Amino acid sequence: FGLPLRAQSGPIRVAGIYTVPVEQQWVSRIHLAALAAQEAGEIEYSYSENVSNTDYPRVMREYAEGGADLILGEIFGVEQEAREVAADYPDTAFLMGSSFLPDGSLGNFGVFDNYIQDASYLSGIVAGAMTESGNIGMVGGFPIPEVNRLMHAFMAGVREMRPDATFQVSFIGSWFDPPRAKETAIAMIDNGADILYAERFGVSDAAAERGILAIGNVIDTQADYPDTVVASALWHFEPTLAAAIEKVKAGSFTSENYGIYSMMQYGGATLAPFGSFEGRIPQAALDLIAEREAAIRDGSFVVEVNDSEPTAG
Amino acid sequence: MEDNTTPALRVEGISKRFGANLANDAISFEIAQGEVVALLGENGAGKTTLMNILFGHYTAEEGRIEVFGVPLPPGRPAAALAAGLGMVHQHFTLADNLSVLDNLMLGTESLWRPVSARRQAAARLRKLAQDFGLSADPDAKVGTLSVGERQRVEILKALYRDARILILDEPTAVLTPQEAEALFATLRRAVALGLSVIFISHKLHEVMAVADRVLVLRHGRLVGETPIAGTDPARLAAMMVGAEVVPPLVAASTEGQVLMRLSGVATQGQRPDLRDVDLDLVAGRITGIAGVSGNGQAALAALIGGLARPVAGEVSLQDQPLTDWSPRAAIKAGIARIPADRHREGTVADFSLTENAVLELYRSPGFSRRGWMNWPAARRFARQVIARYDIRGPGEGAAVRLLSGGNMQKLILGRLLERDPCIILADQPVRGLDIGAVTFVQNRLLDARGRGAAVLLISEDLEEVMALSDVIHVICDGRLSPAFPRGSKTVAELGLWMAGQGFSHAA
Amino acid sequence: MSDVIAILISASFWVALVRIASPLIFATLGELICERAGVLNLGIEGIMVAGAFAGWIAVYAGLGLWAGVGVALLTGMAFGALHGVLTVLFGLSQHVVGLGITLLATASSYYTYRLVLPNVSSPPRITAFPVVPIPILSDIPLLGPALFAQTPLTYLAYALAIATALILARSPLGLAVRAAGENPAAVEAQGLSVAAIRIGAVMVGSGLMALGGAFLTMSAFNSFFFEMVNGRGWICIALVVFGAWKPGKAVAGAFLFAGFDALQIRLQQTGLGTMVPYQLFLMLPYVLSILALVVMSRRAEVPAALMQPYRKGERR
Amino acid sequence: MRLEPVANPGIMRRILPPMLALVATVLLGAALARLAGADPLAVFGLIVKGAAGSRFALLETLNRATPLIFTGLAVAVAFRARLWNIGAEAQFFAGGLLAVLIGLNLGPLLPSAVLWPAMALGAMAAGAVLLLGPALLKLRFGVDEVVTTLLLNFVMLLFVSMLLEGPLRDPMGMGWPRSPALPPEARLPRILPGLRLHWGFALAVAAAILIWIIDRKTTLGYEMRAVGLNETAARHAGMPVRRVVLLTAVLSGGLAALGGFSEVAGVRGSLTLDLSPGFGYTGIIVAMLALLNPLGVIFSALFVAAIFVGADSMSRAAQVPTYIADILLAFALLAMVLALLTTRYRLRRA
Ligand SMILES: Nc1ncnc2c1ncn2[C@@H]1O[C@H](COP(=O)(O)OP(=O)(O)OP(=O)(O)O)[C@@H](O)[C@H]1O
Ligand SMILES: Nc1ncnc2c1ncn2[C@@H]1O[C@H](COP(=O)(O)OP(=O)(O)OP(=O)(O)O)[C@@H](O)[C@H]1O
Ligand SMILES: [Mg+2]
Ligand SMILES: [Mg+2]
Repeated sequence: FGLPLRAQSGPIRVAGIYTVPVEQQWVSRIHLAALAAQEAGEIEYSYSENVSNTDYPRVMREYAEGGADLILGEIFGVEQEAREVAADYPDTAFLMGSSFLPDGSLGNFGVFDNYIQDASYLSGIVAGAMTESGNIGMVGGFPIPEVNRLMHAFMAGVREMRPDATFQVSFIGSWFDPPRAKETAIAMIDNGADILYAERFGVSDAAAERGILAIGNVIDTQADYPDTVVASALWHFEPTLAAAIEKVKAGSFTSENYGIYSMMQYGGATLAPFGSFEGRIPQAALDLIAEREAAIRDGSFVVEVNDSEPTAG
Repeated sequence: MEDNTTPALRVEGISKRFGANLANDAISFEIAQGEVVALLGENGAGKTTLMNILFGHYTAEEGRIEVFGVPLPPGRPAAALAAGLGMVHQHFTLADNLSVLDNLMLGTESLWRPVSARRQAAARLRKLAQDFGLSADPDAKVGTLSVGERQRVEILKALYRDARILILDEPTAVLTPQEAEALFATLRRAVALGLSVIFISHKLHEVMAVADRVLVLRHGRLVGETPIAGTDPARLAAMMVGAEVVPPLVAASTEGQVLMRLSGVATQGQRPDLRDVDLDLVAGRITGIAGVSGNGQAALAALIGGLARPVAGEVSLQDQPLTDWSPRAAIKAGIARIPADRHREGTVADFSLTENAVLELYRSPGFSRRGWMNWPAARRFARQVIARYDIRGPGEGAAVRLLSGGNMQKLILGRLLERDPCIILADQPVRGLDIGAVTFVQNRLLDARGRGAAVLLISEDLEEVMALSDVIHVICDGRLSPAFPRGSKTVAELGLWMAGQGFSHAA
Repeated sequence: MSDVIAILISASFWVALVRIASPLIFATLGELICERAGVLNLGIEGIMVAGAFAGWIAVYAGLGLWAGVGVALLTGMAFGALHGVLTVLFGLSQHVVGLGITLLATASSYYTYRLVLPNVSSPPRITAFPVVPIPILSDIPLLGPALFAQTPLTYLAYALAIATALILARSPLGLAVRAAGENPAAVEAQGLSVAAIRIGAVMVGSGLMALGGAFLTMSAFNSFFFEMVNGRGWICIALVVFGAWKPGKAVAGAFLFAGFDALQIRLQQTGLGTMVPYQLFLMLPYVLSILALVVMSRRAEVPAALMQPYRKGERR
Repeated sequence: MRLEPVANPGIMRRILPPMLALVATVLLGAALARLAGADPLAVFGLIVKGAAGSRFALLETLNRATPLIFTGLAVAVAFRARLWNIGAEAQFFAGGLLAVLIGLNLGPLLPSAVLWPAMALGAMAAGAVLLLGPALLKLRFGVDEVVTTLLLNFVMLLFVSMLLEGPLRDPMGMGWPRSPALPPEARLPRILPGLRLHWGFALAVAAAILIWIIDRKTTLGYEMRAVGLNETAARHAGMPVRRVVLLTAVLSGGLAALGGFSEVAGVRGSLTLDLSPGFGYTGIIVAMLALLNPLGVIFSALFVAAIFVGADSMSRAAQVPTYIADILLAFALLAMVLALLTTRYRLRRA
């Protein structure tokens, strides 16, 4: 049941609270969507970045006390406390990145997640078609579900084209250590990888330096690496945010899982345009992608969600 | 511009204040070229402060200094060095981990030279060593040298920089008589070469032996000045203290039972170790240990203080063989120590007088119970020690680092005597102390003997040992001579023993 | 085991080793110079961040690469000057000042970054130093490409390592620095200014730390990210001790550490890597450093006056 | 120039320099805010408001100070005995880890009154063990503890990470590296319902008082200070130096670990890798700011927390990049240690 939030017109006040700087791939999608909404006059947006989880609940309270209508963020490390804060401020809508499902008793607290495994799967098909050695390197920050499930979907896509593909997997134990990510990627290239799954900054640089290919994740970096990044699984936060804004304005914000807006059906995930690689991807792969994308959109094909830590092999 | 009538050094109206303490009060004097001047004064009279001002470590509030007629800019050791001042500090200013040559060359070359001219420097060092009779291995690490050798390096440092005025702040405090004699020989050569010397010492016979003239400081003021000819140690002592100094009077005392007995004891870990040592500490007796430093005194003190255990032989306390031996056990057994190095081993500089007063006693019932300190009792105790032992300083709550060496020693003495120990281990008890303090400490040791304590007096000053001890052992290379009763041996005879002769199976 | 051998005989492993070691060499030398003068510089982590940022932003703003290196150096020296004044002149706790400077340097880099680049989704990239193989030398098998097919900054690191070792061991300046770390009273008694020597050493050392940071943004990578220094500064403090305060040994330590790092990155791909949690690999360099310390500690000679403030005119 | 100790600093000398340090911090804040295009005049008010302007702000400040009191005490105890413990961060995590392990395994079996002490003691034991290692290496082999404790921070973090991604991972946690949530009986209750301040704060204050009493009133405290200031003299005086160093390690490591317990059981409810945003390192600053005085630690922790919380909140209100909070905190710390020096020393010619 939703609490009776007041309907309102004009821009609503939105606050973003991020535990990492807004450059981080994942958060940047939220941040950019919010900036765009502000540009469009829909919201007034302010944000705090690099907030440690120790301080997270305090910052939530501060924004809530300060009269924010909608608070965006990510509560992966502070699930319970965040919910307690939300309970204390029933007039504020909270939309939080979370691995958990919404709590029915907290009407002002919705969750989302980047369910872009569909796009990752499609990008895997591209990788499977482009690899020659069948040896693919994947460099991740930490093996968390948000990373794992995309890696698994990607691997499934690769195997569609190359059932014999082998994968190298490394976690560098940091979200922000591009030199280390690059070093790890180089080691994978030396170990035979000819296409890299670029979960972290730094991986595409290694690929570019060694003249091999990379598949992007969450954001589109092809403009920066025109000869390297073939395809990317993009996350679009805009549908999620639009839905939330609309509901807040209408006073009908409820506790629900906004994660679905990240799925392909809702336009929350896409395969990035091939751009500079247009025409260099085998037709068989393009055909399979078209077929599977249609099937995903009409619900007849579901990419498996596997949150366990991927291993090499 | 300079001729032989220009004084080498002219000091005019130097005053220096530390907080409320006027350490130097309008001091003026002159020193001629080729003159040796001794600076005397009680502990804390302001001698070191004055020298530190000369050398630019401190800046005086008032006054001016001229070296060979040229005003010396204040507060800059570099300027003092350039003007020809060389200083041998009371506490050596050597870097232990660097070689002798490194210590010597430090600061003598332009810092922007790419490579040090070490070969030339080594040659120069050899020449100096010849000229002044000071040998030193340029590549030896200073930390491995004996105190006497370090002293030589300090002097070489000054000579290396062509010092024309040599300041020696208590250079002999840590030297053996032999080493001190060698130092004086060097000084004579230096003076013959035209150098002037300022010499600080508490040992009046040394002053008589080397100085031409004496300046006396008391409470920061220059209170007297006299040529050496026509004075004597007693007069100098009186000038320093401001009253007649009576040397300790050794009354007869009655000896009691053997309190501690070492038979055939050997140790391991110190160098040199004790070998086959027999020693009796008897109630009411002062047992003196004479010997050149570094011959096993440290091992003996460590053994008796509980820091080392015997590896052979037997130690018994009042006829009970030792079982568990540690500093704690030694303290419990009624052994009290005056350690050789009061700064390192005897006190905690940043602790208050109160905290230092109970350093060895804090576990005894009066000062703590079941782990709880009784600070009021400790404070009372500290005040009592301060009063009885005439410790001059800012009070029981102040840090011990603010005390002069003599007062620090009185605190150590007071805290151990107040607990009525049965055995007193006095290791170099008067090192660095002024004549008044020396007399005071020696008198207290005699008092303790009179009360029936056994005193073990370790000293490199043979005169002191002979004056105070009822029996004397000579220590040499870790072995102990038989006990010689008071007066049974002459200085010369003891000297032979100290050189190693007479020991039964000499190595 | 055969996996390990296969890695050890691959040229790319050795190339990576030197690349990973380069920033560590800069910063380790920097810390070593500070400590030889008697000052523990815990500002290292932050100064590396500041160097990484300043060099990179300067190049991004249009300066040349080497000018960027100069900017990084000056930035490091500025923080070094602050550290020196507070710890040497005023004798404040080296722990507090160091940690404070780490916080200050890091936060002000981030703050400036955000002011300059308020709305970017990924940090702009610069053209970093390219690999410049040294003719002939780089043709030596295995070691050639590792040592001599690197970017110019790595060569600078070699040069600085040699220079530091020579200056410390042979020159009057090096002697003064060493003496300041052994016994400042000895330095003052020889007419030198302890404060000037120590502050100078901290400034130069901090400058080198900043170069270590700049290596990350201008050579190992080509843009600046928050937290990208990622504890490397703390490692360098350990490396100085590991190297027993000797430049040669410390650099060897940096290579060793980088070797473990390059090895663990590669081991993660082997059969071993799938069985063992990756954290164990990441722990490897730290644990081995501690073990190495235990083995060699007895011989290490700590500068005797390390962490001891020296105030002129104070009674000792 | 030289610094001369002031024997009896007057009231002005005691108060003025710290005030100036605060004023300088605010001025810097204003200047930085100006750079970011915000209103510099509002800065002071916003900092005060954010740190203590409401009951909520005040409690948040107390809340953030709590772990800092623990780590600050840990460092103060160790540094007093010249045991350079830079590893409070690791000990903090070790405490959090043990508290969670005990809370999860015994939580369903024991009443809170038994469970809390069990968790706290377990945590302290873990922290103690973690510092005993370096202390023993120092005593036995002379290994520099600055480095060993520093390196152990990394090892511990990786170890916790390994557990959180392995055996300790919450089966209900959707795969996140996080321990299962503590059962309610293992949680420290709030001091007042509805507020984030929990009994950990009271525990921290009690710990500070206890340490102060140990330091000033017991033989152990006396021995610890003596060993720290002059180990040789302490040995000569018959103090059990080895035991004192090891006890110091136990106490120090235990205190930092108690902070981990308090944070896990009082605030977070489960163990994650981001349990501490550097509390262990900040503890060093807190301790030194307090001149290693255990009671002073309470105030310096509050000071550090207030500056951070206030400046952080100001950054939001004034729309200035968040990082200003750390700049102001760092600056305030440096200015404050300098100010504290000038309360005790005056500058004079050498
Ligand atoms: N740096 C200082 N700060 C404060 N007080 C000092 C300082 N140096 C010396 N004093 C004080 O000045 C007085 C003179 O000390 P000084 O060291 O000059 O005595 P001294 O004559 O050399 O004594 P001693 O014979 O024990 O060496 C003493 O009271 C001492 O405590
Ligand atoms: N209860 C006590 N009784 C006696 N002396 C004490 C007591 N407590 C502490 N002391 C010591 O007496 C001196 C004066 O105590 P005071 O309380 O002023 O110490 P402080 O300067 O605040 O301590 P610190 O420098 O250790 O923080 C100090 O050296 C202190 O260690
Ligand atoms: Mg003197
Ligand atoms: Mg005090």
